[in-house]
Amino acid sequence: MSTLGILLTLTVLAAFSYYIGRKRSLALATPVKRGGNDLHSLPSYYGYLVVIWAIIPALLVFALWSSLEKPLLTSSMMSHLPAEYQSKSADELSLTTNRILNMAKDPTQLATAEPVFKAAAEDYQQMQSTSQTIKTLLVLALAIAGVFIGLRHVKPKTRARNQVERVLQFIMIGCASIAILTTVGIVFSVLFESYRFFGQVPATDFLFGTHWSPQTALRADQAGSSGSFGAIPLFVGTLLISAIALLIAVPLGLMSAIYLSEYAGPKLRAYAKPAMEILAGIPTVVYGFFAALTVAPFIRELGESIGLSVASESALAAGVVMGIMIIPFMSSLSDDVINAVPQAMRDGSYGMGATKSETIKQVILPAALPGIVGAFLLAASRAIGETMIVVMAAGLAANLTINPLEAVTTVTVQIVTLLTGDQEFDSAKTLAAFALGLSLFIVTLILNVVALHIVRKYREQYD
Amino acid sequence: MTEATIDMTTTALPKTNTVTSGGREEFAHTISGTIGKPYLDGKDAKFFCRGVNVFYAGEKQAIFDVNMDIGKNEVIAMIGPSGCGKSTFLRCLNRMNDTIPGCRVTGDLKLDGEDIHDREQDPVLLRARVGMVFQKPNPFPKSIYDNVAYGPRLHGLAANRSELDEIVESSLRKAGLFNEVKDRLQAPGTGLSGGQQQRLCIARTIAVSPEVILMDEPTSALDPIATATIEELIDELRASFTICIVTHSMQQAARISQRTAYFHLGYLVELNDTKTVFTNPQHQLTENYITGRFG
Amino acid sequence: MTEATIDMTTTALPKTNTVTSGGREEFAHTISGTIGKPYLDGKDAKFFCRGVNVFYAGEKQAIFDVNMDIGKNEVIAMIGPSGCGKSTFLRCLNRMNDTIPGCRVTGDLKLDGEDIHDREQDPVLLRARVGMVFQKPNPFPKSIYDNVAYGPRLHGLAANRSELDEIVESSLRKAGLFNEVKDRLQAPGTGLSGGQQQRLCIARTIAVSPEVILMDEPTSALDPIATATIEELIDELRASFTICIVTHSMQQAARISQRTAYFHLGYLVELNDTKTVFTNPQHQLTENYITGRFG
Amino acid sequence: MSTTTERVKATLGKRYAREKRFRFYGLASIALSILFLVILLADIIGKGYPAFTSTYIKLDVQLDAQTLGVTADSTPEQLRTANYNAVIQNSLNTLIPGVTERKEKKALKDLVSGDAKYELQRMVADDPTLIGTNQSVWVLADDDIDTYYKGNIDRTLPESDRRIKDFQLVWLDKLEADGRIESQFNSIFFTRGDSREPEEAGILSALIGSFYTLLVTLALSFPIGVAAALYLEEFAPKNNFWVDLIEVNINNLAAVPSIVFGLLGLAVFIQLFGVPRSAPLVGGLVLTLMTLPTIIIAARAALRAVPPSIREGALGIGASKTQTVFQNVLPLAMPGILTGTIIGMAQALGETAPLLMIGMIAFIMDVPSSVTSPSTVLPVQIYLWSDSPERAFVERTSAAIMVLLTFLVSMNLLAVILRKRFERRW
Amino acid sequence: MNDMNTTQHTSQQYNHELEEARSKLMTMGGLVESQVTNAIKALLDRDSALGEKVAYSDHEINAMEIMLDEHCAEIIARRQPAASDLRLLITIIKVITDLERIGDEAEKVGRYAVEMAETPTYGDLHNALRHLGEHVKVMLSDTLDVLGRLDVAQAMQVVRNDQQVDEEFDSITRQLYTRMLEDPRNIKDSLNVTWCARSLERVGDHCKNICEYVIYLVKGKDVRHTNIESIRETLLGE
Amino acid sequence: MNDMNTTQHTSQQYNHELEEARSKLMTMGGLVESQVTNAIKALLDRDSALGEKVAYSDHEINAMEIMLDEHCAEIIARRQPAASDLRLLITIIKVITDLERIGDEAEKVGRYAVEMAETPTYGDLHNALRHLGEHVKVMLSDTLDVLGRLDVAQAMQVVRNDQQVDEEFDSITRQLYTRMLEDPRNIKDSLNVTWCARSLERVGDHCKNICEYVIYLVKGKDVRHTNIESIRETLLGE
Repeated sequence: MSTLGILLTLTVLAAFSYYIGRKRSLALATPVKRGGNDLHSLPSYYGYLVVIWAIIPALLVFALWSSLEKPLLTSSMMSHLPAEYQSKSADELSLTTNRILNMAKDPTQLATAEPVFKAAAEDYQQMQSTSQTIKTLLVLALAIAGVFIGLRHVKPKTRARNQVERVLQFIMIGCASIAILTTVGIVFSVLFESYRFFGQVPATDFLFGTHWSPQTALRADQAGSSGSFGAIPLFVGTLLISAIALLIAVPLGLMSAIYLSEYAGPKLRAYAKPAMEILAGIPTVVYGFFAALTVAPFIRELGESIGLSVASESALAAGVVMGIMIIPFMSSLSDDVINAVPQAMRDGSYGMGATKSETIKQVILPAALPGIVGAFLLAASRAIGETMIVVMAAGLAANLTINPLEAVTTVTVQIVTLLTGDQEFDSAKTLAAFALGLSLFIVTLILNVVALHIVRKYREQYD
Repeated sequence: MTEATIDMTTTALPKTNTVTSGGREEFAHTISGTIGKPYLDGKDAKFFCRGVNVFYAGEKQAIFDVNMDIGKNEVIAMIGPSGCGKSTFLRCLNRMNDTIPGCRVTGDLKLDGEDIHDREQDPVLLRARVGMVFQKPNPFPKSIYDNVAYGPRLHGLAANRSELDEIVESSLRKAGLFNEVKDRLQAPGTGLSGGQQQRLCIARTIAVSPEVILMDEPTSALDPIATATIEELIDELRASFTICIVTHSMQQAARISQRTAYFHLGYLVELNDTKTVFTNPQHQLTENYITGRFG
Repeated sequence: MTEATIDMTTTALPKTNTVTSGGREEFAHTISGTIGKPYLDGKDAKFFCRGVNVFYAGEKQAIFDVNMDIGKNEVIAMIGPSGCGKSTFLRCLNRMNDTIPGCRVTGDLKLDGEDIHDREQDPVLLRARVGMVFQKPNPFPKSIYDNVAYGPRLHGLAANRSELDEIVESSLRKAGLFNEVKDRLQAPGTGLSGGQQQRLCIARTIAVSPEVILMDEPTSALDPIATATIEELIDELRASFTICIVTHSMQQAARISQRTAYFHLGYLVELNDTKTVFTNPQHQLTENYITGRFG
Repeated sequence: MSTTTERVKATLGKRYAREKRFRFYGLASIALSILFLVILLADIIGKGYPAFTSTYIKLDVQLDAQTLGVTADSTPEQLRTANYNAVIQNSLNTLIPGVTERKEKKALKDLVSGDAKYELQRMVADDPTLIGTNQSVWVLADDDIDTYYKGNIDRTLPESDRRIKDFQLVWLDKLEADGRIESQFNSIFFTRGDSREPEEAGILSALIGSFYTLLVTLALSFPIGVAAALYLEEFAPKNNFWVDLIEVNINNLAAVPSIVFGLLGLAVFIQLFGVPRSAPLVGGLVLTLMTLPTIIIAARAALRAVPPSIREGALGIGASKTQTVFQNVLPLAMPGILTGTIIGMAQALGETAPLLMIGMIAFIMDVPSSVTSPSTVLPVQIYLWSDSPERAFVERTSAAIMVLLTFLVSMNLLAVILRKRFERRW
Repeated sequence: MNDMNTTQHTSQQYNHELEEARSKLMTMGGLVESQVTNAIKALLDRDSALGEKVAYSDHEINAMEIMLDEHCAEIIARRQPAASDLRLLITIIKVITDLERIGDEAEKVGRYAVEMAETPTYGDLHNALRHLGEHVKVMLSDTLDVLGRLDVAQAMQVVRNDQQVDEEFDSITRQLYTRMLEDPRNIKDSLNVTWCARSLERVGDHCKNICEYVIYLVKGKDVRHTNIESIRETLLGE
Repeated sequence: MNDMNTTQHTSQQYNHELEEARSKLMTMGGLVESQVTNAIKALLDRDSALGEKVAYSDHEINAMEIMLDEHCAEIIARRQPAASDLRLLITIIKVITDLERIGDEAEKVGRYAVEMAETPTYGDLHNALRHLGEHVKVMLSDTLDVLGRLDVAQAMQVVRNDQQVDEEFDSITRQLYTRMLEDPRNIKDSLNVTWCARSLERVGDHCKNICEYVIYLVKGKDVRHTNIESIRETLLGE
C-alpha cells in the first residue's frame, strides 16, 4: 500500500474506533439520577481513548520505519555492490548511490543501465517493495491491535478524559519543542560547517582580515589555501547600509506612529494605516527590484548632476530602499508601544492642561522609551539580516569604505553569492558562507534577545 | 417647587404607595426642573451652569438641561445610577469632553463668569484652573518629584529650582503624602500603593494651584482603607479648593459632600444639602435611589 | 476565648482607649485563634477546615492556620482589608488555587468529609460540586442558552435536548433572569448588561447543581442597582445552596450574610453571626475595621 | 488664581507654536512614507502594465504538405517534427520580398518569435486536415519588436544605439500599414513556464511552485503552530527552564534573518535528510520553520487576548483545563490565529532569500507536478528575471511583481476583513 | 396592617426586615393597648384579678421593647438605611420607649386597681375616671392608628386631644382634693385615684409624643415642643 | 470630657461629628443637672423666682433634644456607623429622651416650687425632701459621670441606687399621707409635695434608664428590665 493509502486507512480506522469506543462506554454505563451515568468521563472521551490506542503506536512505527527505510535500504544495497565500487571516495560513492536510486525510480533509465547498476537497482526495488509490504502489514496490525487494547480500557472507572488530555498535552509539547529543534538545527548546521571552515581559514583572519575575495579559492586543486576571507569589509558594508536604513526608518517610523496614534482623525487613520501595512507587506524582492532599477539609477543621475561620482550600486540606494522597507516595521512596533501607554496617563496630562505635544514628549515617549529602544534594536536586526534588497541593489565588490556613494557588499550578499550556482561542499568558499551565516546569526541573536527582553519588561509594566 | 412638593407629599405617604411600586421610570415624567437648592445666591458661585445639554456622536443626548451653581470651597457630590450622565457632566467642567470625538456641549457654562465653551477660552488654561483626578490612579512613569513638578514646569509656574522644590513639597504636604515619601522623592511614582498613587495624582493636580478640582470616582479602584484616607484628604482640601466629585457610592457622597446632586437619565433631579438628600430627599426618584428601591 | 474576652473588655472601654489609638498592627499579636463561632456542631457543616495554611511561590505565606466550618444553606461572608487572604482562602475551597503556579495548601479541608486536596480528589469533579462566580461577569461568548447549557453538557447531566432545556430554564429562573431573556435565549450572553451577565454566570453555575457556590466579589464591577439585584438573588439562593462570598464592601457582607468572617493579614480574626459582627464585634481588630478606624 | 492664570497665559503662545511644529513633523513623516509607497507602486505598474499585452504579427501561411514534409495522415510524432520553420520563412518572404542579404534574412526571420512554429504545430496537431490549406495566423512577434511597439525604443536615437535597425523599421512600417501588427492580451504570461525568450516567458510554473510550497507550509505550520501556542500559553508551567527556553527561541526565531533559515534548510534537510533539492517540499519545510514563530506569536497573542475570566468561568463550572482551552478559549482565539496564519502565509509567499539557498533558483520551464518535483516560486522568478538585461524582461518582472502583490494584498485584505469581522472588545 | 406595606426595596429581605419591625411595633402597640384597657377596666370594675394580670404582664412589653430595639439596631447596622427608612427606624426606636412607658403606667394602674379593689365606691370620681380612661383609650387607639397608617392629620388630632386629657386630669385632681378635704378617710383612696389619673394622663402624654414622632417620620420635620398652631403652620404653610 | 475621646477614625470629620454629638450630650446633661439642682433648691428654699426661672428654661433642653436627635440621625445617614459607633448613637438618641424628660420633671418641680413658695413649712417633710433631692442630685450627677466616662461599674451603682430613691419616695408618700390625715389643711401642700417627690423619683428612674443604656453601649448587652443581680451576672459571668 502506498503511504497515502496507509494514512487513509488509518483515518478510516480512527473514525471507526471512535465510534465503537463511544458506543461501548455507553453500553457499559449504569444510569444514575437526572440523566447522568456513572461514567467517569463523557462517552466521547472513551472514543478518543480508543482512537489514541489505535493510531498513535501505528503512526509512530510508520514514521520510524519511513525515516529509517531509505538509509538502511541504501546501505544494504551498496554493500551488495562489487568491492571496486565501494572502495571509491565518499563523493563518488554518493554519486553512484544517487544514480542507482534514480534508476530504481525511473524505468527508462533502468532499461539502459549498466548491468551492475541494473542489478543493484532491481535489488533495491525488490527490497523497497518488501519493506513497503512489511510496513503496511505491521502498521495495520498494530492499529487493529490498538483498537482491541483500547476497547479493553473502556470501563466506567477509566479516567478516559485525563488520559486523553495527557496524550494531547504530550503532542502539544512536541510541537512547541520544534522551536528549540529549529534553533538547534540552525546552530548545528552553521556551527558544523563553520568549524570546517575555520579548519581551513583561521578565525582571526576571518574576523579581522580586511580583504575579501573568496573567488580565488575556486581555482582547482587549491582548496581553501589562498583565498582571502577577511570579513571586515563585509561587516562595515553591512553596518553602513543598515545605518543609512535606520537613519531613514527610525525618525519617519516613529513620527508616523506618533501622528497616527495621537493626532490623526479616524479618517486619516483608516487610510494611512492600511497604506503602511501594504508597505510592510511588500516582499523584499520587490524592494530589491525597485532599488536596483529605479532608485540606484536615480541617485546616480542625481549625483552626477551635482558633480558627484556615484557608483551604480551605491550603498546609499540600497540603504534608502531598505529604510523605506523598515519604516512600517518601525512604525507598527512604535504604534504598539505607544498604544500600550494607558489612556489614563494621557487623560492625566491633558487634565493638567498639557498640550498634545507636551503630553507626547513628556509623558508618552518617556513611558514608551524602553519599548521604542526595543523596536529600534529589532529594526537594526532586521536591517542587518535583510538579504534581497542588498543582493539586488548592492555590489559584490568588498570595498572597505564608509562612503555611502560607493558600492559596498554585505554579509548576506556574500552568503547568497557563495551558495548559489555550482557548489562544492568542501570548498572554503562554500563553507565561508556558513561562517558568515554564523556571524550574522550571532549578531542578530544578541540584538533580538536584548530587544525582546527590553520589550517584554516594558509590556509587563503596563499589563 | 410647588408641584414638586405636592409630589413629595403624596408619594412619601405610605397610603399612596401603590404609586411607588411601579419602578423608577414612572417618575421620569416628574423631572421638571431640579428640586432642592441648585442655585446659590450667585456671589459665591464658582461655576454657573444653565441649560447645559450634552450630545454624543449621532445626536444621542447624554445630559438634558442641567442648571446648577457650584460654590466656592464646597464639596459637591454627583450621584446616580450608571449612565445617568454624572461623569459626562463633570467632564464638561474642564472640557475633557473635547477629547471625545463627536461630543457636543450646549448651554451656559461659566467659571467665574467666563464662558467655558467659548472659542476664546483656552482649554489648556482652563484645565490649569480646573484640575482633574481620575478613576484609576494614573501617575506618570516618572519620579514622585517629577510627577508633582510636571504641572508647574509645564505652565512655567516656578522661576527656579528652589521655588519648584517648594511647590512640590507643599503640594505633597497638602495631599498628606509628604511624610510617606519624603525620603524617596526620586523613586518612581508607579511604585507607590494604589491609595498613595491617587494621593500623588491629587498632589500633582494641586501643584498647579487650580481653583477647582474635579474627581471622577477617585476611590472606585481603591480598597476601603485607601478610600477612607482619600475621603479624609478631600475633606481637608475643601478649605482651599472647590471640589466636584462623581461617585458610584452614595455612602461616599453622604460622607464627604456638603451638597449632593442626583442625576437620573441625564437629568439633574435633585440638588440639595447632603444632609437633606440622605435624611429627607425631596424627590421620589432620589428617595428611591437613596433607599435602595430601584424598581 | 478567655484571653480574647479580656482583650475586648479592656479595649472596648473608652478609658483604656489610649491603647486603641496605635493603629491596627498593635493588635496583631492578639490574633490567637479565631474569636466568635467558627465551628458548627459538625453535623451541618458542609466544609470543614482545620489548620489551613496557604503558601505562594517563594514560601510567602498567605493564610495562617485558618479553622472554620461552613454550614449548609448559609451565606458566609468573608471581609477584610486588601491582601488579607480572604480571596485566597475562598479559592482553596474549590482548588482554584491549583491554577496559580507555586501555590501550596496545607491542612485539613473537607467537603462533606472528603479531603479536598487529596491526590485522589479530581478537581474537575470538585468544581462541579463547588461552583464559583467571579468578580468580573464572564459569560462565554456563546448564546445565553449555550452559556447555561455549558456545564450540564460538560458533565453529561442531560440525557437529551428536552432535559437540557429544562435545566436551562430552571437555572435561569432560579437566577431570576428567565423572564428577562426568555425571548432571546439564542442571543449572545455578552450582549446583556453587567448585572444580567453576572446573573447569567450564576445561572450557569447553578445549572450544574453544585452544592456550594463560591463568589469572589461578585458585585464589585457592578453599579448599585445591579448590585442590589444580585444581593437579592443571593438571598434567594440560600434556600438551595451553601454560599461563600468574598466582598470588598462590609456593608454588603452585613446585608446578605448570616455569618461574617473577618480576615486580617492572613489570619481569621473573627467569625461570628453577622449581626454580632456589625453591632458588637468581639475582637478589637474587627471593631476597628467595621467602624472605619484603620490606624 | 490670578497669578496662575497670568503665568500660564504668558507661556501659551510659545507652547502652541511648538505644538504646531510637532504636529507638522508627524504629518510630514506619514506623507513621506505614503509618497514612497506611491512612487514604488507607480514605478512597478508603469513598468509592468505593458507586459499584459504582446505584439502579434499576422502571417499568411501555406501549410502545404510538401514544405512541411507531412500529410494529414502522418503520425502525431511526424506532425510534431514537421518543418514549420520553412512555412514561416516562406510566409515572411512573401510579405517582405527582396530580402537577400544574409544578415537581413536572419533579421527577417527574427521578426516573429520562436514560438511561431510551435503555434503552427499546435494548430496542425489539433486539426491535421489544415495541411494543404492557406491560413491566416496571428503569431507572436519577437521581444524586440514588442518592445518597439510598446514605445520603449526611441526611433530618434542613432541606429547603432538601438536594437532595431532602420531596415527593420521599414518592414515594420509596412506591416503596420497592412494591418498585420496588433497588440493582444498576453495569455502566454499566465499559461507558460519560464523561457529564455522574454515573449514566451510566463509565470505559471512559478505560481504552481508557490502554490505547492505554501500548501506544504500551511499543512505543517498551522497545526504545529496552534498546538505550540496552546501549550505555551495555556499549559506550560511558568518559570520553568525549558518553557522559558522555548519561548526565548520562538521570539528569537521570529527575528532571525530569513537567509539563516536557508542555510539550515541546505545543511539539514538537503544534505542530512536527503530531501530532493529545489522541490516545494523542502521549500515548504524551510518556510514552515520560518512562519512558525509568526503563527505561534500571533496565536499566543490571540489566546492571551481571551480574558482570563473566560477560563476561570469554565474552570469554575468544572471543565478540565483541556476542555476549557479547546471548548472556550481556542474558538475565541481562532479569528486572531487565522489572521496571524494568513499573514504568515503572505510572508512565506513573498519570501525569497532562503529559497535561493535551497536551490529553488533553477530555470524551470515545466509546471511542477508534485511537491517533490523541481520548481521555483514567484518571488524567485522575479529575482531571476530582474537579472536579465532585456527590456522585455524588466516589463515581465514588473508584471510578475504586480501578480505577486495582488496575491499578497488579497491575503492581507482577507486578514483585515477577518480581524474586523471577528474583532471583539473585552 | 397591610396599610403599612411601604417598602419596595430591591432587597426582599430588607423589605421583610422593615416589615417585621413595623409589625412587631404594631404587636407591641396592641399589647400596650390591651394592657391599658385592662388596667382601666380593672380600676373601674374593682377587678383585682385583672389588675394583677395587668401588673404581671408588663414584662411582655418590656421584652418586646428590647427585641425591637435590637431589631432596629441590627437593621441600621446591616442595611445602612437612609431617608424615609432611616426615619422609620429612628421613629420606631423612639416610639417603643414611649410604648414601654405606657406599659409601665398601665402596670402601675393595674397595681393600684388591686389595691383599690376593696374600696366601696369612688363616687363622682368613678365617672370622672371612666371618662378620663375612655378618653385615654381612644387617644391610645388613635395613636396606634396613626402608627399603622402614618396619618399626619390624625396625628395632629391626637396631639390636640392631649390638651383635653390634661384638662380632665386637672379637673380630677381638683375633685380629689375636694374629696380629701371633705373626708380625710378618703385620703388614701383619693391619693391612689390621683396616682391612677396621673398615670392615665401620662399615657396621653406618651401618645402625644408618639404622634409627634410619626409626624417627623412622614414629614421629615421635628414638631416636638411646638404648639399645635405652629405645627399646622409648619406642615401646611410650606 | 476629654475622657470621652474614643474615636480614632480615619475620617477626622467623622471623629469630629461623633465628638460633637457626645459633647452636646454632655452639655445637655449639664443643663439638665442645673435645672434639677435649681428646681430642688427653689423647692427647698421656697425661692419662687428660681422656680420660675427653672420653669421657663425648659425650652433650652427641648431645643437641645431636637438638635441632638437630628445630629444623630444625620450621622447615621451619612456615616453608616456600625458596632460601637452605632451603639453610641442609638444610646444618645435614647438618652436624650430621658434627659429631656428629666428636664420636664425639673420644670414641674420648678412650677410647684413657685406654687409652694408661700407655704410656711413642710415640717419633717422638708428634711425628707431635701434628702430625696440630694439623693437624686447625686444620682443624676453620677449618671452624667457615667455618660462622660462610660463607666459600667458606676452605672451599675446608679441602677442600684434607684431602689433607694424609690424607697425614700415611698417613705415620703407615707409621711405625706400621715400628714394629710393629721391635718386636712395640709392636704393641698402635701399633694404638691407628693407631686414634687414623685417627679424627683422619676428623675431617679430616668437616671437608671440612662445608666442601663450606657451599659448597653459599652457591653453591647441590653440590661433593661432585668434585676441588678442578673445584670451583674451578665456582665461578669461570661
